[in-house]
Amino acid sequence: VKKFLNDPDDIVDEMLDGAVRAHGAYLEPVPGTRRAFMAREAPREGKVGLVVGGGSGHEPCFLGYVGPGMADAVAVGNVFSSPPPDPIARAAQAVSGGEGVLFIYGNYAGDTMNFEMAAELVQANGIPVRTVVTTDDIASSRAEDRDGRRGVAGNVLIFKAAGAACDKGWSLDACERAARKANLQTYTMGVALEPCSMPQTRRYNFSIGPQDMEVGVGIHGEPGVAREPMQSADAVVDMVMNRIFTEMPSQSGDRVAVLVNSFGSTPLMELYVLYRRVEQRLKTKGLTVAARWVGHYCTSLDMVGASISVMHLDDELAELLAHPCDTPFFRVGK
Amino acid sequence: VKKFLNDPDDIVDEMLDGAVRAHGAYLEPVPGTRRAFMAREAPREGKVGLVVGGGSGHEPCFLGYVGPGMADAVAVGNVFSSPPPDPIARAAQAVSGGEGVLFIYGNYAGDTMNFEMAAELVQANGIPVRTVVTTDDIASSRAEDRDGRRGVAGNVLIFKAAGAACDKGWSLDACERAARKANLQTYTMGVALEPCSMPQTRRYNFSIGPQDMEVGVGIHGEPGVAREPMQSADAVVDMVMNRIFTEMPSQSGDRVAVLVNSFGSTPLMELYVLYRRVEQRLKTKGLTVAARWVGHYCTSLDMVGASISVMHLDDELAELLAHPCDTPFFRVGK
Amino acid sequence: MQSFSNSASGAIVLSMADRIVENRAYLSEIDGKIGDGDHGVNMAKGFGMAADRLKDGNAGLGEAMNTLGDVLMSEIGGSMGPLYGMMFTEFSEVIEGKEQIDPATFSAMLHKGLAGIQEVGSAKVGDKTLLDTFVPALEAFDAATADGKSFGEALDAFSAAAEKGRDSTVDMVAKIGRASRLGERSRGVLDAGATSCAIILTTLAEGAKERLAEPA
Amino acid sequence: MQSFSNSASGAIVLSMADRIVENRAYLSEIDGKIGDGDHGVNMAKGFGMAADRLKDGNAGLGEAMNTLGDVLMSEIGGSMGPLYGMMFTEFSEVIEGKEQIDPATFSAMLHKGLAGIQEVGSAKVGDKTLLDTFVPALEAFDAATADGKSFGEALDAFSAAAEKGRDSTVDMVAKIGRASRLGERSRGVLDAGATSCAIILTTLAEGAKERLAEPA
Ligand SMILES: Nc1ncnc2c1ncn2[C@@H]1O[C@H](COP(=O)(O)OP(=O)(O)O)[C@@H](O)[C@H]1O
Ligand SMILES: Nc1ncnc2c1ncn2[C@@H]1O[C@H](COP(=O)(O)OP(=O)(O)O)[C@@H](O)[C@H]1O
Ligand SMILES: [Mg+2]
Ligand SMILES: [Mg+2]
Ligand SMILES: [Mg+2]
Ligand SMILES: [Mg+2]
Repeated sequence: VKKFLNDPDDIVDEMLDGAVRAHGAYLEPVPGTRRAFMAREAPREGKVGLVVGGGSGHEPCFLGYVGPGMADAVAVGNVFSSPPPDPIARAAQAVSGGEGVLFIYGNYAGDTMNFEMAAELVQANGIPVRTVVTTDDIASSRAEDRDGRRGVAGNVLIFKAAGAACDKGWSLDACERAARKANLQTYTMGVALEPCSMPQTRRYNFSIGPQDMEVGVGIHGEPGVAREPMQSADAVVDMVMNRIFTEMPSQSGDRVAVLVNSFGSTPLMELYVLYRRVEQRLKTKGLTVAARWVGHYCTSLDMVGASISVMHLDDELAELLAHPCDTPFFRVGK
Repeated sequence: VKKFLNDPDDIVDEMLDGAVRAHGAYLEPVPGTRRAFMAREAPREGKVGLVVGGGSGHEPCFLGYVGPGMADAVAVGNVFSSPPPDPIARAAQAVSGGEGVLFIYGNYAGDTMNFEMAAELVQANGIPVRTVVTTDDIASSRAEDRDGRRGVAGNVLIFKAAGAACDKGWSLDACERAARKANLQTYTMGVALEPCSMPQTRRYNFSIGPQDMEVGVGIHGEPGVAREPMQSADAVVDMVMNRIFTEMPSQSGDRVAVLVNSFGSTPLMELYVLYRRVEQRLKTKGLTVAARWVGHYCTSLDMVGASISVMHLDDELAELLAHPCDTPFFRVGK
Repeated sequence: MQSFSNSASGAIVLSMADRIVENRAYLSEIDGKIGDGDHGVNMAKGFGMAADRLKDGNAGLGEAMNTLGDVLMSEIGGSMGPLYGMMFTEFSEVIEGKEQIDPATFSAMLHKGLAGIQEVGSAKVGDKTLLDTFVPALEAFDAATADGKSFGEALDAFSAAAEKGRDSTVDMVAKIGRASRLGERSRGVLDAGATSCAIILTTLAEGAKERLAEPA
Repeated sequence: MQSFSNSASGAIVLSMADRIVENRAYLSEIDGKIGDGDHGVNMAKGFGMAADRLKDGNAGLGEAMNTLGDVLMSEIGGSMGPLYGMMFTEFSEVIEGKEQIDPATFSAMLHKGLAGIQEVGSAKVGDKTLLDTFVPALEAFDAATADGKSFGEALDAFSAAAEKGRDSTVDMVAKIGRASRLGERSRGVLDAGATSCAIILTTLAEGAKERLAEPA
């Protein structure tokens, strides 16, 4: 698999160098580390600081969501690997505005260990830290084991809601509560048509047959929960939406936000075809799409595939999603 | 090649249906056709209307650039095929604000024929039309044959500049002049690592050897002007930038705008690696990057590859690029 | 001199559509080598739509060509919409109102179609386009009739020249259109438009030949 | 009872790094089957960086393990940074200050390391993780010494159990970490962490064995 690469061992550093040059209007390095970046406006006195992060390879996640109204800082790991505690802790310290810091990251063994260690370091310095671990991937385990599920593209909507809560000056308690609710009310499922290839190996991790797709994939190029014969776009959406409807306790008249996300190599053209059917299915259920995003939001390197996320809105979440924000890859309002 | 598809013959209609649902806040169908869309704010009395368009398969080009400060309407063709005259003409009529209409599209036989016919229809109704055909692809023919070159990703920067001129209420003459200058001062070159596959055939048009790349490719999945052995990211950027520097009569202290664009399947991670080197090379020349965009802006279905566009700015172009605009995939300022 | 009936020949356009639709994948494959791979898909879409509109009706050749020209021009876009759209519209204008089509009418139709194509595009013979099929075919037809050949023989010459013209594009370097950006790399493959044009013209000739009759 | 010198054994960590770097592609390949394919790359990065820092110095084993633990913990992230970082940090704490490492110290080191790993993660034997290598190896070592086996024999038992433990993961269904989401589909392949852990432990045992000597 061919890629635009120099020394593969430098990929993350070079990417970050390029990203900071490209998005310098939004973010700057956190002092003392090359693996954390903070919003130019952070810290803001009296505001809870929002720190997100995870491995790289998911661009524009997580770096692209730093800016007013969304994340205050991001810690970036190697490809598909959580950042170590140090950049996370430095990021938290850098964006603390006196009201504590909220960590949000996906539910993976590595992220949990590193963010927990970082939280201890930060709390030892007298800064209160709360953590919300995202678990929106409904394919990744049974509903009774919600806490064991992965955090995937729904992350972006959860960051948005939490970022708005922080931006409104809510207390650490209130911000944590809002983020936790946003997570619990977000349902994602992904389908891959082809696997991804890591920059260092430039080979596919595994292969999917020419007539097959992987259902219930995460955002790290791993196989999904099942391999199934390839189906039409509408049939794929129906399968995902049926699954989401089983999990989401909605009523006609309720509002939702939708994210149709490319894993990297699925083009916008196909995402629109998927979105069309998603909206049809939601409308048939009497649900209103109050906000929607279609594009490359949380990728898995060059994986071919897409995920659909639905956030079930109440008044509070609707208001949080509509709150203005301005980051390199996510903007709302003026 | 697997894709999220229903009946491949419906791909463009289904995509447009999804896109209009997704971006309904920005655009709506032009009455009387399913293949043209106009900004919700258009027409604006006393403002030149900007109509852009071309084949589909380049998403978010062209549809994603409709909105205040950029295009007033877009006409959309089949995959890699210019729209016919009718939707173009209807779009122009719908967004005419009494000051005439400016057409901007890439220099291809099909687009030229269809847009020219549309211009005749529109002018027959008493609406003055001016046309600027983009020719930013420096690989596509010799410098003496600038008019014979293709219009590629630089389109986006040219639309931006022209959209700003229209938004400022400039005359049709002035808007045309600004667009023409923007085109002449924009230099693009693309490199493909893998070809694209059409939705209807789901096969690659041609193949690029495992150790090779195609240099000087356009945005329609055609082979480039030369096949060369694969090189490092920095070497690829150097090759492109050297070629741009030969064409662009710049001096130390000059300002440029940069667009690093994915052809579809090249992820943001790699684009940042490319951008890093682009900026290094520009800085070494004493050039200042006044504005930059890195991402999926003008794609070629699922092609693996990227293009680099540099617009050489004078005060006027710098001001036009900095002018606010708000479209689904391009926003500036507040 | 032989001729064929306009009103009884609308089905020739349906045959053309069949042949184009059959060759959809092939035409796109050729276009993909040095172009953008859409030729077969777009042609099949346009000809298929026209055939759908004509299927249940009872259109003559002129009317059917007019419908086809309209559909191509208004629905297809790309290069082929205007070029073939104009060609068929011009064809239909010449034969409209004529009940019988004789060699002179046939030739006039071809000339008017060529003028239409050249008005929209501006290619010349040798540029590696559909003109490299069309122009030699037209010239062969005129030469045959000037030589006193029958309408049927002239149609055979027409078809043979179209196919030869199509094949001549293999060795050409494209001078216009998308493939022209490839320079020398465009040599060695058929031109997609020249290939579809040969399909159109030979189907037209075949249909005409089958319907030839001495004037009553 | 035999023992080996702490101060003269820093190079064992360099050997570990060599073995991990050699197996970079292999470890990533295994991880790619049911995980995310980064294991070899990250391990090689961490062990390679530690080796660079140690190369020209003259660190003993305790010091070298401390450096390795620090590098893993502060630079690597992922699951391995904290887990192996903690393991080596705990190893080094036990042997630091001890000039000779005898079987009792070696065993104490392993137990402290295990406690560290389990403090950070919360896996158990049978979850298809590196613990399925580590725990049987530790148990085999303790059993051998309890049986009155020599240090060298106990190290052999330790290595053999590590490899057997590693292989035992093939038939397991993952209960923790990334692969656990695959359920039954995670059966049939080696666990990546169990594989790297076997490399680390057998290299440690080999290095220790080479340096064994009767007390002077
Ligand atoms: N100006 C022209 N005159 C005649 N034929 C042309 C001209 N430009 C292009 N062509 C023909 O169009 C064909 C390509 O058609 P098609 O693939 O449908 O359109 P596009 O090039 O817009 O994708 C070429 O093979 C060539 O024969
Ligand atoms: N809680 C845990 N305790 C022990 N080992 C674990 C635990 N979680 C994961 N592992 C080990 O980590 C290995 C994966 O490491 P690596 O691929 O580097 O990290 P990641 O899973 O974050 O990508 C697994 O093969 C498993 O052996
Ligand atoms: Mg990982
Ligand atoms: Mg085309
Ligand atoms: Mg074509
Ligand atoms: Mg891994």
